[in-house]
Amino acid sequence: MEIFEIVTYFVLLLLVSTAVRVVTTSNVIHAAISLVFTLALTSVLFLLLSTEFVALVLVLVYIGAVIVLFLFGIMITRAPLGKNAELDNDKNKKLGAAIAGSIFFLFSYILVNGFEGEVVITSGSSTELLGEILLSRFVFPFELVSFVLLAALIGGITLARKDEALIDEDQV
Amino acid sequence: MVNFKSTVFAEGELVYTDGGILAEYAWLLVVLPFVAALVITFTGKYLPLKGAEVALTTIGVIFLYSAALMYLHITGGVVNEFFINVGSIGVFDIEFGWVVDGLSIMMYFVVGTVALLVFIYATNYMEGEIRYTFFFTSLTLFAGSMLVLVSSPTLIQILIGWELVGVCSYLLIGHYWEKKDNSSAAMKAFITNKIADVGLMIGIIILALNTGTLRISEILYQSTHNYEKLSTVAFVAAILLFIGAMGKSAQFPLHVWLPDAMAGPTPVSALMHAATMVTAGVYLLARMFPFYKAMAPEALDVVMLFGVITLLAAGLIAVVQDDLKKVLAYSTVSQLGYMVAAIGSGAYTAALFHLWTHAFFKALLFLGAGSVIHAVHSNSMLEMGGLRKVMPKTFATFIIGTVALAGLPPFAGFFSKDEILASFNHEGETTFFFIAVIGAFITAFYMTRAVSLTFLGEYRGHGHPHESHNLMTTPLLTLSVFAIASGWVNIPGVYTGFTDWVTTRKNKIVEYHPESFDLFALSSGLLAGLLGIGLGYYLYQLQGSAETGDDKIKIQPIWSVLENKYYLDHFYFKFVIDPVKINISKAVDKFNTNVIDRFVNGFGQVASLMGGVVYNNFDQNGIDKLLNMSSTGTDNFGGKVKLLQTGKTQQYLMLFLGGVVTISLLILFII
Amino acid sequence: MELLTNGVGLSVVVFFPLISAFIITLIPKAQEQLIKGFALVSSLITFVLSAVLLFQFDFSSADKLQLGNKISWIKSINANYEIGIDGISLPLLVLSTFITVLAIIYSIEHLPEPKSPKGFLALILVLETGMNGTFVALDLILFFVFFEIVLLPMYFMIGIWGDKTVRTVSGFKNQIETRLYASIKFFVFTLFGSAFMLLGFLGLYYRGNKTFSIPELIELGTSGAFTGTFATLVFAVLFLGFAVKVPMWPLHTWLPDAHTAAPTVGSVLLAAILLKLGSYGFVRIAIPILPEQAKAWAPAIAILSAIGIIYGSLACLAQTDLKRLIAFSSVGHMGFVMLGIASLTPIGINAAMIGMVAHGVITGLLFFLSGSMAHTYHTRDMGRLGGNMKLLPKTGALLGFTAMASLGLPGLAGFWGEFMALLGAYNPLDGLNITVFRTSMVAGAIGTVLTAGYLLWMLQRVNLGEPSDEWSDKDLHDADIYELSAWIPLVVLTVLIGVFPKLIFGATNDAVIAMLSKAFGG
Amino acid sequence: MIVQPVLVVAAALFSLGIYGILVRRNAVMVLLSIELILNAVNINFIMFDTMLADVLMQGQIFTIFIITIAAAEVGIGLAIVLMLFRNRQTANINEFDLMKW
Repeated sequence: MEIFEIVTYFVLLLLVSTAVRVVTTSNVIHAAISLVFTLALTSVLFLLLSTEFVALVLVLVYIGAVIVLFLFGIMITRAPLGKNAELDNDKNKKLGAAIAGSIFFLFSYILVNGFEGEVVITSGSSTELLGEILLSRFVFPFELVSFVLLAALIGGITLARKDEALIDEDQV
Repeated sequence: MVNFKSTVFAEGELVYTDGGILAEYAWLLVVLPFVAALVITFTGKYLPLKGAEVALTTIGVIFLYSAALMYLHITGGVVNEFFINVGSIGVFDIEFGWVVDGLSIMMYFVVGTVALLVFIYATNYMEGEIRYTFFFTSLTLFAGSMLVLVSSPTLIQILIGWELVGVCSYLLIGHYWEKKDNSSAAMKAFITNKIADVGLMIGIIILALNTGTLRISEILYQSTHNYEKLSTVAFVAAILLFIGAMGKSAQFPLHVWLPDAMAGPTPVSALMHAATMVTAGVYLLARMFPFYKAMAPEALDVVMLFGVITLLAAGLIAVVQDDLKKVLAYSTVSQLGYMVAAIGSGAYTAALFHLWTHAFFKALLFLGAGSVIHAVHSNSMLEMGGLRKVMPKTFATFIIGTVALAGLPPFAGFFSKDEILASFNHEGETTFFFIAVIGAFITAFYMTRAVSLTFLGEYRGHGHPHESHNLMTTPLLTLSVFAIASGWVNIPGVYTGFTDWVTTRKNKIVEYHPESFDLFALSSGLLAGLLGIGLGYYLYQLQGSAETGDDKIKIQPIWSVLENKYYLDHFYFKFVIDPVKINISKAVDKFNTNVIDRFVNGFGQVASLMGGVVYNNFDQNGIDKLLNMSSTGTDNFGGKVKLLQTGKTQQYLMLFLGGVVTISLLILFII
Repeated sequence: MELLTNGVGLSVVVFFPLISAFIITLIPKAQEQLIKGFALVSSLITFVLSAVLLFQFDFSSADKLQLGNKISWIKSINANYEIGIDGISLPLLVLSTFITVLAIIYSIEHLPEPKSPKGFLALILVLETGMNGTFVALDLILFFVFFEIVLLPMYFMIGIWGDKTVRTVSGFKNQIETRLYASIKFFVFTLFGSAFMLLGFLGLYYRGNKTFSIPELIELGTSGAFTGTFATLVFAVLFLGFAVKVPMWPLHTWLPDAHTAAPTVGSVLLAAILLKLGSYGFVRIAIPILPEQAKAWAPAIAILSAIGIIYGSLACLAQTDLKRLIAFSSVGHMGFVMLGIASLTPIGINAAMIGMVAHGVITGLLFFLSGSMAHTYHTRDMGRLGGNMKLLPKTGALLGFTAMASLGLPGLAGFWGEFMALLGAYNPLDGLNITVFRTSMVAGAIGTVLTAGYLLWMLQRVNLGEPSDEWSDKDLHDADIYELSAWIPLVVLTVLIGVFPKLIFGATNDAVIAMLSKAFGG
Repeated sequence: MIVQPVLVVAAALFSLGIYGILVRRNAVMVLLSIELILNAVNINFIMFDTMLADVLMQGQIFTIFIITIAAAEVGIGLAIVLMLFRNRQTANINEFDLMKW
């Protein structure tokens, strides 16, 4: 158990540091890559908590799809690749840090006080069970989510499509 | 509606009748003149004699009626009174009516006789004068008013008649109102009388409220039966009534109006200011005599005092007058003093007797004076003289009047004046007796002076005077007869019918009445009269004053005091009339405009000022500003707050989260 | 005839003029003759109807309210349309309808500038409604409404048809048109008083079982429902309201200005009827409802009245303006009326009643005459007048007669009010301070002398003497037929009341005695 | 395995996400920070699911849904950013202040 705990703490430490890097780096690509790492580490954490299905989904969906999308977005918007001092809004930094810090303090205070001495006992794989529950009891939300995805798909296409009228306007 | 009530008072040895139909219709005496006045007013101008015929007819009827009543009374004795209720107020019945008894019948007769003669005289005297018709209207109205007064069975009717004769006097004194002096004289007469009327009014009020009735007969009944309630106020009431009488009967110091009243035409002076109206005061005192005698004998002393003062004071002024009418006017005042003093001494019959004789001979004198004035067109004796030659009839009658006034037998004045003196003597009022004798001397003196200056010596005026028309001399002659004979109705020891004429009341009047001549009084009076005439004749005939019109007896400073009428008018003007008319009234007016009005205006100003303050400071700068501020404030505030709306999402979020965090921290750690 | 006794007759007397006024406003302005004729006819109808009511009236029970009715009006505050007349209001009601007829007759040919018969006559008729209504109203709210209705026409009459000359007003820097000053003063003054009066009415309403009915309040008041500070205050405010209207010294200063500025007919109506609303209010409302307070206040009223008498007369002596003089004489005469009322005796209040009628007739006539003279001479300055008897003999003779009546000549109407008021003041109600009343009586008696003084002086300055040269080439017109027909009835009435006061006492005596015995017992 | 450190880390992730949203200028970066927040939520869900040993495994199921919705959200979000960029030639959110007063 020693090693398991050490690994966990290590993962957590990495998680935080990569997350910090996501929001602090002045390089857009680095930020995206750091997010990849964050997500990966999160999925490791999930694995450690023996929720492997979710961990896999996270990897597949986020790292596989979402981050790619982000990278596309970064490219399309012609964000300067490499270091960019303009990336942050310096005026907001102090206040933002204060607010973020306060939130952190608040949350951790509540959580630490609320879960004093609570322990998690992991109990092996549960993917099979999850699948059953998801497709039986939660089948209706599940289907709904697919509709949401469909709507998002269509919406994304509609929005991103080059509209002639808009182009005209743009040229004007 | 009309409530006829008749009360017959009959008691004692004398048997009285109720007067029958003649008494019942005596109201005609009162009403006829008023009807006639109306008729003259509306038709007078279209009649051949310009309304005089209506007046003459009316007054003729009145004369005949009063003569008939007189006859009835002398033969039978009449006492009756009639009431008409004209309204009730509270417990009081306001009643008019007429009374037919000795006193009133005597007055009817005097008024009727003198008025008739004066009317006849006036038709000629006033011929060609302006407002001839109106003159007769007023004169008729006066006759009516006088009859209202003397026929009155209630105090309220007395008051009405009292004031009505005052108004007629006002109208007639101011007959020539184009001249301010005349209208001022009229006003003076009215207001002086009005002042006295206040006394009368309050006196009547006191009597009425303490007896519960306005009927004279009942008041007299109560006063002779010693009603408690009345006795406490009797003296005050008596004095107040006397103040009223002082005004009308021109007693000192309220006599000032009478000489001025000579501004009126002479027939007016003869009728009103000598024979009838001025005797109203004496009449009132006589009417209320039982009340005075029984309830307020002290008041009679006051009455007597004023009467004596008046008779002397006025007589003295008469000596210095150059105006013939004014001599007679002051003489009238003096004689009224005799009457009032007589009442005061308790000599009821004597006073009325003097009233009776005086009415005739003073009317005679005035009409005679009028005849003279008509002839010479001047009032001043300095412009007369020697008229005996051109105006023999006037001269003769005037002499008769003078002698009657001076009190020589067997003329009327002798008997009446003698009775007054006898009464004084009897009452033991020695001082007053001698003053009255001196008065008689003065009377004789100034009348002799007047006769001397007017008729004797040589003519000093302008033009050619001539004897007056028959219409004027006939009344003079008629009145001479009365001036001689009217005294014969009351000769002590011979015939004393007059006493019975005027004392026909249920409550027989307790008074002294001489059974025979009081020789001391008789001789003193006679001597005084003779001395007066003698001195006058000596000074003005033998010393020749009459030739130049100069007075030889101008003893300063008495003469100027007398000429200025004891400065009484000055006093009144300086200390009463002018202050009221000018200073006080102006002050009140100023007070009104400058204090009360200013206060009111100030109120308005303060209100408008406050309005300004409220409007500018409170409304405009307060409420309105607040209101405007709420909008401008919103505008300003929004203008500042809108800066928050940067459109920058991050800022919004920052604020939102900042708020959330703050609130959360507060909830967690502070609250 | 059944109809008339049931309140309908009275209602018609009250509202017929208002309806007529409304109809007049519908007649085109150009048809002046029609307007004048219509106004005259409608006022005559009103008068005849009131005369018919006079015969319907049962004089043997004059102390009871008659010919009236009570209809619910404003339910929520229990205000009723309650009307009726008794011996106290009857003479005033008839006087009101009568004077209005005369005012309209006079107005036919003598309209003040700017001539606008339509508006003027309509206002007179509206005024009549207010006046008649006040005299018949037996409900406090109804009374108040009519009391206030009167203000408006009079305000416009003074403000529009009034004297346009510019004058200085003490305390103000700028000069102001007489009519504007007067009309505003009149309006505000009266409103000031009546605002307080309304307060008093409301006070009575809340303390008195929530009723506005005067007879009911009298029952309550005489049975002792209103006492203490409350009653004193209520009487004080009622006093204020009525005293302004009377007007009593020192609340009188609106009167001379209003009279001076008002057109002839306006001042006639003002003097003849409007002033009576105040004194009528005392007799009808203040005294019977609050007898104890009336008793407490009576000496004060007597003193103020006595001051008013003397003060008004003295002020008259200082006047040079004819109309202003007559206006001040009203202060004095109404002082006698109030002195009579203050005595709280049958004699005094009867005196006040006859005084009101007499003052209405006589002073109304005086204002007619002075107004007509001011119109003829274009001046009211007595210094310039003089010899009026020569220039306008008829007017002058009537002026002389009326002045005599006004100074209280016995045998004419004015005498009874003065003399009886003094009679009443000599012996006031038991318990009142006799010294105060007797002093007031003496003051009043002295006032009669001063009254005679200023009126005779006025006559001397205006009527007598030689006319001054300035009139010699002027074409002056003596009274015409319209004027005479408006004036002669008043002269006749003056004589009739003077000779036969039963005309008034016959109606008022029983009512006054009943009122007083109810209020003070015995 | 104790719970508190994991929860604290999740809170830290959440806070960092907030920080990123508030500070980043680039719209894509903001979206990226939102992913961090969502991730923090996911961690918590999983953590509590495991801790409570819920038989219905609602924590995991919700996490799955969140991931799905997050994918959709990113799709739409990037499409919008694309649109904006096309119109304004920039992805700097400070420039998009049309809603300013």
